[in-house]
Amino acid sequence: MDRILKTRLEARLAEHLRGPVYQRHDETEIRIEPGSVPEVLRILHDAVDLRFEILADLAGVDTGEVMQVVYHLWSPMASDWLRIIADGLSRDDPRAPSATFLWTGAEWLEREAYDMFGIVFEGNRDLRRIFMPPDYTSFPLRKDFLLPDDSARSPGAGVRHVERGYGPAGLADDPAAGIRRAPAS
Amino acid sequence: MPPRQNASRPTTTGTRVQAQPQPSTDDPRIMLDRQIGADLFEPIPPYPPRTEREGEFYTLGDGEMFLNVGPHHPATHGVLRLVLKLSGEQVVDVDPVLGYLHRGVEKICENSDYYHVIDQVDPLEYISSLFQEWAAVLSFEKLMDVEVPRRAEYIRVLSGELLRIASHTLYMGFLALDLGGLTPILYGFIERDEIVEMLAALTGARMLFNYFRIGGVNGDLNHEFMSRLGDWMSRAARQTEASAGLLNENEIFVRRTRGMGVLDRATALRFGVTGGNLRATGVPFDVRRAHPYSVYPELDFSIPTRTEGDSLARYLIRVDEVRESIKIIDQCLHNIPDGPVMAKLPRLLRPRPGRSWGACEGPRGMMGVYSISDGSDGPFRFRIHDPSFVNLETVPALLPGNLLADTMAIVASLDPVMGGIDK
Amino acid sequence: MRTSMTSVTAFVKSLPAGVLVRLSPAERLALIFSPLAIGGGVVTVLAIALLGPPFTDFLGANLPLVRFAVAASAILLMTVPTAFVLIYLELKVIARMNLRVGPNRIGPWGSAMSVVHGLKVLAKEDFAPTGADVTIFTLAPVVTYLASIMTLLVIPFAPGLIGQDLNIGLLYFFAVGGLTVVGLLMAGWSSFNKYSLLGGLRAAAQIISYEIPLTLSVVGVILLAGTMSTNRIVLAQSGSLLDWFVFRQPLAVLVFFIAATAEANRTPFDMTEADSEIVAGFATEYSGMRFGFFFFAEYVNVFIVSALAATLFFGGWTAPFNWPLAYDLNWFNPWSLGFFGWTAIVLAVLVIGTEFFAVIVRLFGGREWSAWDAMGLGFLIDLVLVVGILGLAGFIAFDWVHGIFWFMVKTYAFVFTFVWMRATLPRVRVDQLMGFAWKWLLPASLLNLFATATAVVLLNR
Amino acid sequence: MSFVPGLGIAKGMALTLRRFFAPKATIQYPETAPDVAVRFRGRLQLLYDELGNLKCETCFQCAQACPVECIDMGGFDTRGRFHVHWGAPEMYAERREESALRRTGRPVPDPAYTHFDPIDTAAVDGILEEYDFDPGQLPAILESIQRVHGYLPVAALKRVGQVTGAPYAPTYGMATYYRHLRFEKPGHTVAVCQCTSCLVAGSGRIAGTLARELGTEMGRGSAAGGVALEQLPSHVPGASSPLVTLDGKSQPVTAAGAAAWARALAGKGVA
Repeated sequence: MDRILKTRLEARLAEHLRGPVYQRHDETEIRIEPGSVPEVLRILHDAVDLRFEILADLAGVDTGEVMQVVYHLWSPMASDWLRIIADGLSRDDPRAPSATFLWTGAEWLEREAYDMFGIVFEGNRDLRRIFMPPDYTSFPLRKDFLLPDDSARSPGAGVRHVERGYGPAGLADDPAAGIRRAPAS
Repeated sequence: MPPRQNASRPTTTGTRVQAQPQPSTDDPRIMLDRQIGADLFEPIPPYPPRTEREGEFYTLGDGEMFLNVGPHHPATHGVLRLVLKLSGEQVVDVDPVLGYLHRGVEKICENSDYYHVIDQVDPLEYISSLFQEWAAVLSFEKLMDVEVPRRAEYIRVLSGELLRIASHTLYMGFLALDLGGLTPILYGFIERDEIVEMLAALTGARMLFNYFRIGGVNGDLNHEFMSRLGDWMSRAARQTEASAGLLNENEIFVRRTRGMGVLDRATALRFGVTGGNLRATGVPFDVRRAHPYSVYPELDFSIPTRTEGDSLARYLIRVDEVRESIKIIDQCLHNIPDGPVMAKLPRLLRPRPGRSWGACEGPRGMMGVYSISDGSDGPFRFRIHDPSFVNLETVPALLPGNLLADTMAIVASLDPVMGGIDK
Repeated sequence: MRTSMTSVTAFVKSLPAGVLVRLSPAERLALIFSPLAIGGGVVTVLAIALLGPPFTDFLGANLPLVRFAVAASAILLMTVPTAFVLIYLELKVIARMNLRVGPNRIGPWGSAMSVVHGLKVLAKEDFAPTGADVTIFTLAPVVTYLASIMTLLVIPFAPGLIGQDLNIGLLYFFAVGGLTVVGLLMAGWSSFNKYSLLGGLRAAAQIISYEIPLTLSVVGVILLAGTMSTNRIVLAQSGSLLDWFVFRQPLAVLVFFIAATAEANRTPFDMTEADSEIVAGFATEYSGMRFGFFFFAEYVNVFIVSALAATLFFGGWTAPFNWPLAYDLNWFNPWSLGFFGWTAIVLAVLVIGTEFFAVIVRLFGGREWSAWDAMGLGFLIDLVLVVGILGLAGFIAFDWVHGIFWFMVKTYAFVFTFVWMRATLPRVRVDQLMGFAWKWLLPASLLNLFATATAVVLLNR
Repeated sequence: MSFVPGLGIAKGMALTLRRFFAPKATIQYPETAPDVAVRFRGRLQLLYDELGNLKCETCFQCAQACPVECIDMGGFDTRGRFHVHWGAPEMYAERREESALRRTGRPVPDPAYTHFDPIDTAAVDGILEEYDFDPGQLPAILESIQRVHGYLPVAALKRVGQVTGAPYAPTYGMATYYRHLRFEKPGHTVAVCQCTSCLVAGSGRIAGTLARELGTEMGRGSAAGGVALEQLPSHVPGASSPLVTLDGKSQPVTAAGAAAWARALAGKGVA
């Protein structure tokens, strides 16, 4: 546990902390409001005595009541991993500011969090699904996700569309039946 | 999402084809059929752009064309799909499309108990699965305050470094293969096969080891493993040097990798790149030294760095790391203490509610696991951070301006493993 | 075919019942096919008797044409086994360099592997993709294949063993060889696939660029030999080892070899089918025998450029030193022995030799050899020995036998080098490839040409 | 990269040429057996002992530990009691789906129970309530259930697993471990002595007759509530031959009267 880091964090981020700085093993944890994420990250990244320059991870979390965005940072100045929990995103409309202004690499991590939890990162220029197909309708890592219900809602369920799209030659185009002949070459 | 009308063939240059409204239908499957038929010969998605960036990418400029590379291209690593926008043979822009191997491992882990998580994470980084286990185990041990016996820690380091060498030799081979060399990949596989057989004698499996346990490892060192290791150690250094000699000085190889896909230090840090790709830019970030775990503080080894940040530097970093790993294995064999290899643990693990982050240095960079416990016998949230995912993210920044011929070489020099990327 | 099968069936039906059942399978076959064979023989004899004289008259009147037709057919037929040998060589050599064993299941040491490959290619489905230009798509492999094997016409295999000794042989070689690129371009364009298109364009750019240094490097040889006929170029090098043009044109050999590698699309210049970049280049959409044509053309190309290198710079079919044992066999007239004499010799050599070696095998092999096994082995040893002695005698006595021998040794040394390079080297990039051709090879070949011309003028005149 | 152009290429060519003559790494599989490590566990197989009997005890430990839940088991356990089944549907129903459902707070469907005799779970629930749903107290819970029902119904075990979260396999394993816990309603056991003197007195014929009449086999476990036919491990000292016992008490059965006795046993309604 890095006591010096704790005092530095308390000194620098006093007005943003939503609780005491929590330390366990080699991890230091702070909780902040989602709104203050950009400011906190910028301070952590730029301050000469903090210099958290590597974004180790960005993860979404669904606790069942609220959504969180969890950042893990590493700094050569501290012997601890720093965990920042942006707590209290509403489950109905989770929105958080993007971290891409500081770490370009957060773009895909945020896309993943959006894909899995539906958290909308404001400021991410390319926030689309990354793993699931684009016509997928639900967010699989949420706690209210149930596989049979949600995957059945996908338009692709149970249809081998390529075969269906190109029926046997001689069939007229029939949009109602979804049958189309191969395009003329 | 209005479906698009059939686009004309072949490539439409100029602006995007305007979406024509079609008679709506209630059956979403029929809608999808239409959309898929629209651009069968073009990798343009059959729906309006979801983001600004997507719209910008899928609009062709003058004299440009799309080339769909993957997911079953002979040189893509796994099922990576790259949509390239080409001008002649020059890459203008690239859009990696992921998810062809997505299995939802995080969700499966959240529905498993702590013992099962370890073998669920194995197939993620299938080339170096011990490290993914290691990250998970590190995180769980912090969650449960488990003290790991020192002998177990040494065995973990020993097997981990062996697997790192295996992974790196394979990397060299694949890089050469993507540059058109047939032979290094086979030398790499021969090398790897020896190590993998050795690990099979220790762990019982050749690829998905399922060897690390919370609080130790599954099974002590045995004679078969030790004798194989001894055989291999006596010629390891010479053999790896010889195989690397096929490429290191080869003019064609050097000319094709030097100055290719240059990643500078600031960009690498902004992307969050880790592992050899970051060290090739001059940042000496290696979790084994930057945030020591296990018995690495007791071992004497150095972190090789280079400053060029190009494909050649990334390759040479791996060559140096193989040497360092052989050094570490040698020290492990000399220093390994006697004792148990498993901590005493209850059959049913129910840690107190809490959170923990465990990270270790895999062959491709930092493997991280963030786990949350709610007091039950399985993790409430299990987050896997894979280094290949972030490393692959730099591809859209590295490729533009290079030729199609270098696309796969640069991607191969980043060493992505799709099993880990797609989770 | 149908009628013959019907007549066979009728014949079988006319046999008394129960005859077929009592016979062994071989006897049944003989019974069924012997009438056919007899009938066919009668028809053939009659045809020869009636049509023979006018036909031979016609042949005798057009001897050069006949010679050309025979040579062309022989060359056409020769390409397939050549490609098989080369494919086998490549599989085996690369495997051994990769620390593998390579094909070893089909035939002795896996030598029938490439034949099986050929059969597989024949058996595969052959289709054209949607959107392809089917006519050109079908024509492209034929163009490529023919263009590459037509160049074999001017390769001198041995004294007198040349398809057609054109006095513009080299010009013909490069002109026809350059047509290959047309086939590749046709294939790339007609496949309706971007990878194919890229491959075809790369092929065009690469082959046209490397044609120039390739041709220029050869001009030095033409100056030295004073002729473009390949046969006379070889004759100009006959004599001792030092008469080979490789010692007078070392730079040209280097330029020729590199350019020939690119011309044959071999590693490290196999841009056109770079599998890690453009899948299989122009051949991406091809399958079955159409792909087989490309495949064969590639390997025949390797053989051809190797043969040309051996011809132009390494003395062709001439031996590296004067053959000391050559002597004349003219005193021996094989017809003087007569029919019975030959029969006696053949029987004596085969039977006595077989028995002799069988006895040796039984004596030294121990008890595990049964009499029949020993006989079989003895026969094999005897056969090898006889063939070896006859070959050696031919080698000593007939110049075309040792001409072919030396020619093949030299050619396959080059083939081995090509395979060896493929096993070792990575591929160069497109722009590096073109840059190398224009910035290094072209100046080098021009320099060589200039130096040769100067030397010829200064020393000879 | 050296200063001499082409030197690196030449070195590489020399290396491949050396390897051309080097010994090969290929293992020719059917001719040369692969060197498989002793610990290698890449092969799933059932082991047989030296007498040819299957060593598998149907303990479910492998099925439970299988991460991808691909092991599907069925058979008689070593005490020959009843057909048990552990397969993917039960696995999903019990552990994956339900745990996911439980966390979402939705009602849990339980198709896994349909092929077991349902019981009134109120008593089981009461017992579990008493023990605070603690899987650590399983032995006591199982004893209490047996006290109420007289045996351990499978549905009760399933219920225990469902409510406490203890997996079915360890619960079942624990219940099979303790000899006093049983899975069948207590029935009747007929034992026939097969010692030399009894065989001389006709116990072999008695055993055959009883097996035929009772519709069972020697040594085969009974269905719940039926009559089991067993072999006495040793002759009871002082008892007369042939010795046949019903629930431990010796019976006056002779070779001639065995069929009648068996019919009488069945007729008495002990079944």
